[in-house]
Amino acid sequence: MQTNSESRLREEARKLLATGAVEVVVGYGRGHGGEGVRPLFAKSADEAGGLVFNEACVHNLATYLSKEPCRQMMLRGGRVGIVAKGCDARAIVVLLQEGQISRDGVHVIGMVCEGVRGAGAEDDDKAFKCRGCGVVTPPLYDTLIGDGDATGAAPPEGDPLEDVNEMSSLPREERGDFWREQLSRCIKCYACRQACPMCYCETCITEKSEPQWIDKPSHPRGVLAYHLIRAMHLAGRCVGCGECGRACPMDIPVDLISRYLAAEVEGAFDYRAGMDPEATPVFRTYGEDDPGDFIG
Amino acid sequence: MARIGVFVCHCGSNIAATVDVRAVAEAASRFPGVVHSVEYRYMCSDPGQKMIAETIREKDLTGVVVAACSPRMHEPTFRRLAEKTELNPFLVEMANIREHCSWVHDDRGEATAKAIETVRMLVEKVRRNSPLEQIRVPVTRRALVVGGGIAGIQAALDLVNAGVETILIERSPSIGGKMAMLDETFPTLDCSQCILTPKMVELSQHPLARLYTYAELDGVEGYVGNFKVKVRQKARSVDHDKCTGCGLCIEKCPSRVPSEFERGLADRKSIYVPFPQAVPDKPVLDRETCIWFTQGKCGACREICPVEAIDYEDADEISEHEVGAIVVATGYDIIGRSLYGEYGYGKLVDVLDGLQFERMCSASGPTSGRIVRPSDGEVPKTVVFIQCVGSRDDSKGRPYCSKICCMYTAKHSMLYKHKVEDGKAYVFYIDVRAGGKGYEEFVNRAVDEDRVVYLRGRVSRIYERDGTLFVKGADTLSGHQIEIRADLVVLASAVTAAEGARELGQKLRIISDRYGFFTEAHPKLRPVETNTAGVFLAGACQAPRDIPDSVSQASAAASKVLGLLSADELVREPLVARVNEDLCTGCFACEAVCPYGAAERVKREDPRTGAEIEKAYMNPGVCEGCGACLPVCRPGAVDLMGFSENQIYSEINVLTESFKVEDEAK
Amino acid sequence: MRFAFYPGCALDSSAKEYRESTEVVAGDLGIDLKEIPEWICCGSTPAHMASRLLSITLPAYNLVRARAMDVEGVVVPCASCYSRLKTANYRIARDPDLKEKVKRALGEPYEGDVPVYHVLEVLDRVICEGGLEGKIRVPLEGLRVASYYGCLLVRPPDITGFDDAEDPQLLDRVAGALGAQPVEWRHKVECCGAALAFTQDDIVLKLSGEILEDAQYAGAHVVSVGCPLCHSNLDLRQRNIEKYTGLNLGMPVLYVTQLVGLALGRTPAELGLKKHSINPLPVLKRAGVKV
Amino acid sequence: MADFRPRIVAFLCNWCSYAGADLAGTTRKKHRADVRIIRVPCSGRVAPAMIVKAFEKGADGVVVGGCHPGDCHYVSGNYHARRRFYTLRKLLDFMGIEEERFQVTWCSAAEGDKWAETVNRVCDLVEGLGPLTTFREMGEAVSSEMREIKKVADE
Repeated sequence: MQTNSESRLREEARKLLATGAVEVVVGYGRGHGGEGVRPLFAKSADEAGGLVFNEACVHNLATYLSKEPCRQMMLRGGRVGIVAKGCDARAIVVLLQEGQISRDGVHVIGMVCEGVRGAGAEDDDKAFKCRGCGVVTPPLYDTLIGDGDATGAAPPEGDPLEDVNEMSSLPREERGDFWREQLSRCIKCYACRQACPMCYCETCITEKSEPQWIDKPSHPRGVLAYHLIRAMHLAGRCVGCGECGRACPMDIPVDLISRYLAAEVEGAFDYRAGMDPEATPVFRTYGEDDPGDFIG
Repeated sequence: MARIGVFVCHCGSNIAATVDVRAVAEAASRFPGVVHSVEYRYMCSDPGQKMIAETIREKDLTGVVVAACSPRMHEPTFRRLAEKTELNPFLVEMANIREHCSWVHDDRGEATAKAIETVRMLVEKVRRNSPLEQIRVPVTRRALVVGGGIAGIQAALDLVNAGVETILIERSPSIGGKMAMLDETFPTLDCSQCILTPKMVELSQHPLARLYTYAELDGVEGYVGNFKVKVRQKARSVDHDKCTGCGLCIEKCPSRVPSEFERGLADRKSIYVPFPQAVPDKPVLDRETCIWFTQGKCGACREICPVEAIDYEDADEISEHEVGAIVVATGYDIIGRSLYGEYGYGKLVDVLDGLQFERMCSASGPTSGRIVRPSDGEVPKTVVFIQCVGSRDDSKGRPYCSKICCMYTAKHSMLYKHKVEDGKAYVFYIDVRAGGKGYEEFVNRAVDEDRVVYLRGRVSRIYERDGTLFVKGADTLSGHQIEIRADLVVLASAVTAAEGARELGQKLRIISDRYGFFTEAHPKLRPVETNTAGVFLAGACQAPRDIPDSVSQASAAASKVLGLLSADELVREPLVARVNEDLCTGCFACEAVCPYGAAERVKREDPRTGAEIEKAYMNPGVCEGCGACLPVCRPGAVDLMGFSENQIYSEINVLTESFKVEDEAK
Repeated sequence: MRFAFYPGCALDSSAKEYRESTEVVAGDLGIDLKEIPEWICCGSTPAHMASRLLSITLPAYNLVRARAMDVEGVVVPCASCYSRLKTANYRIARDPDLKEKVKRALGEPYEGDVPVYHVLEVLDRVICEGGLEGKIRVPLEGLRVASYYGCLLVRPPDITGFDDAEDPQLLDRVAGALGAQPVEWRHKVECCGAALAFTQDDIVLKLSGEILEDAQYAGAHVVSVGCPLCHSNLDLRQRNIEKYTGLNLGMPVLYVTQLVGLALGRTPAELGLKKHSINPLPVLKRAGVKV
Repeated sequence: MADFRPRIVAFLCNWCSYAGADLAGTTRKKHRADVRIIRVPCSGRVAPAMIVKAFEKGADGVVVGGCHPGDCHYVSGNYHARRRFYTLRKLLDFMGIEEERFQVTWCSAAEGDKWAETVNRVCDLVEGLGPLTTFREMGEAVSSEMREIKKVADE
């Protein structure tokens, strides 16, 4: 099925670029030596021919929207086309909510997606985030591409929170040990931050030295603080695309933390990030009957 | 280079008894940046203060920590002292070693250790204090009063008489409000009109007063001292500059509609002046009912008008004004009779509400003061007054007491007895609440002198037969069911928030309670202020109020305004949020969480593209310094003066450093 | 429409005709009524004087039985039963402790969630859904009806939620739909004295007297009711009322189901009209109703 | 752990809790001396980073005190804070850090007793939990792989 939507995607991209409706289409192209896929910035109708869409398209391209050069392009009044799966589109919604992009600055080519392959291209099983995915059809798009009746498509079986729940079910000590071991590998390369579409601050709090809430030196000190504060900064904003985990060169499952917190936030405040551009982000408001039993 | 002075207070024995003050001073002397550290019996005493002042000068200190009582106690004292010595007051901090230390601990060792750490924290903090200047906001010396009832009139009069130009807007065609409808007022029974109209006239003729009647508040921008308000002058279709108020148009107008002012007991014309003493005494044309506007013909008023003042093309006009303060005095309404089926759903013509009865008693009213039955014009020989209709009634009405009904019902029953000597008056009540000067006596007069029969109980049903009203109720004191055959029934309907109050509140960014009454900043200590600086409350828009309360509250609000406008500049504590635009991402989480609307959007040029982008700006005139915007600002672009990131960080840091020292000791 | 039917004691004794007419009419209008097997007394007035728990458990017992019948809800002809059943639901749904107690008393849990309807509510629904169309053989044209609701149907409003507590319209609507002419009167929801008939009948005679008198004053031919107790107070005791008040009434009191039955062309016999102490037939004839 | 004395940092809002702590003093409500108080304008000013930092720097427990719901001097600061704190506690727990170490209390200016009790309660509670070592361990922690990497680097 992918092939069919792939051709329709190219066609759509060509049209958009040919008519000048957009200056660039951010999508997926064939990877080096035909291996897998990599982000492709198609600036012309011909380049649009190189666009692909298949099970390897795990990247969340929304990351590029709030960063250079797309940001500049949009500020100059240009329009950016972007290929977005459900999860990617959720990220775009958050960017809209937070005023990082303007609605008419983007043309979202929404892809009906039945799941993509997880990190490590050789295994064939779907990424965790795809299991029981709630957004087979993107919550936001200008063009929707998907075979036949979108609603017919179904996400892979399974519980997206399986790994999270596994972790939560462990005794607290074991969780502590797990993270101690995992985070001890962290080299503060901040790849997780760079990969995250929600981390668009030009100067991140981690760069701040007056005061220095997060110790910067390449030393394990400050690692836990970094990951805690990162998680809090993503709470109620993380769309669970898992890019942070995928980006980690030390294979630390950082996405586990933000996906866990996203689930907790949804449970407590009935808010799921990136579903509705009109919704008030969960930490910009409050409920008088929010849970408060923990307060003495 | 920091030059900090530490002054440790004994507070007599209050501190010294539990804390080794000498040890504290001694330890403090070794803290980085500390150039002077002493202890003394009473730092707040004159000699104490003199000592501090001299030290500041001699050692020219860049910061002071007074280790003594709670800053909530003496911070102002020592900051004032600093000011006198040309040390910026915000370079003074207090270490609370009394309330938080000596008074709550027994162990001298522990208390001393804690005192030392506390001082250490404050020293670190003060090292990062920056001199702050009081924020001076220019003040527009002009006030706006919303609502032209007695509260609004009184507030406006106090203001103009104090020399403050005041704009008053009233949505009906005349000022006067509910009080203008009243006949006589409790507890003195003096004529409402007689005491009100002089005030109306005085205001309308005052050179500093600008009246906008038949007008509404369209929008409010800005902040305390600097509001920009839009006033919508609804189209009157009558040019008041030309109009002489001769009234010919009113005579000629063929269209009659029930008069709001007479509460439906009489008609008015479509072009009308609501009541004889109206201010201004010039008509407006009600387009809802005017034949010209509804059927496109007639035009009688335009033909008859000798000065061509009638203008069917007249349109709403919006004028903008700058004001420094706003007084809200939008008054109240009363609950609809249609709510009470047992009292005939408002279909029984001889069942009146309190205001209708007032109009009936009024010499200038529809019956020229004769009390008659609307159904047949007969003089009622038996009148039943029912209190708490909709008040203290959770199920259908309001749970609160409407406060004024007990008194005006007593008044009504009296007025009736005075006009109909042989008449019988019954009052059904739950309690009689007559708190107020001369109030209890007033009610007693009704009972003792005017022989009004008070029955404790509710009325379960009123039905009409052959022109007689059958009033069935319980007398809970005698425990009997009673049925009274009455000619007229008067309901003391609950006082409710004025229609549209909530919407107005949103425009003004002030809070309404669940019933639509405006919420004061503090129920006891700030009763006429709101949570929005520069906006004040007067009268029944805040809660049910009688005339004396409304008037005194109006004067209170006016004096608050005068205080605010007394200086050309408004001085505010500089402990406010500031934005580092280089870090701001323009996500405006701050805007969402700021309870004061201090976070504004300012246009900036994007350095790379030259495109226009938005950054956050915290308006120091509005910011109250709560710091809610800091935690939601991920890049830390916002900071809070006086409780800055650096200051708090350093407090945490130094505190926990001392933990490490302990660790190493182990 | 499938309902469980809870007749209540009165319909097996003093108000047989109410039961008969209800069943006949239900049949004609395709309302499927299944009597609750082994139903017991709802407790009526005495139970809640004796024990709160009892007064809730008795109705709950019946409602639990109804629950097992896969029906829309329970239909009750008697206003008093209606009030008790509704009250049970209301209290159980709001009071966990009580729910627990009732559970222990019944030996099974009950959530207070079986819907309870008065016959009138069902009739009104059928009529609103056009269930009468083409079924009216004898339009009650010319018949002026005073619709009497009494207390228990409408009060307390929070519990019964029956129409408008102060000025209910259901009965009037039904009467209107039958071609009859509802009269405007003032005693729709006044109390008839109810069970005081057995202890302080002077109260009943006074209160019921006022009701009948007002109906007469309003020009009604008949009073229609939806409660056996009201019926016996207004009909059975009417002679005493006349003695006590010196009024001359002769005001027939019909169950709403009887009125519907007449319109559907049922005979007085089928509807038990003869059981009334004030014979309605002459009045009906006078009003021009062909019976 | 006999000689373990918990070190606890408290952030108290100026209007309610700080004044409440003052009242505890004025009314001489004795309580444990293991808490160090940092004054903030409002519980809504307290950012997760502040709490995390306190832990990282060696605090065994953190208390935030704010006005009761509806009483916030700044209208809604404590409500916003409550959402954040709820989330932060969940996070701490997930990361294997006892969320009990982070306590929140609504304490009004009239509740001197409550503040004294809170101090004792939290101190006992944290004492029971023992010192918070996670951050310091993390500080020194060097994983097996890192050791490998170091070795290679050294050679």
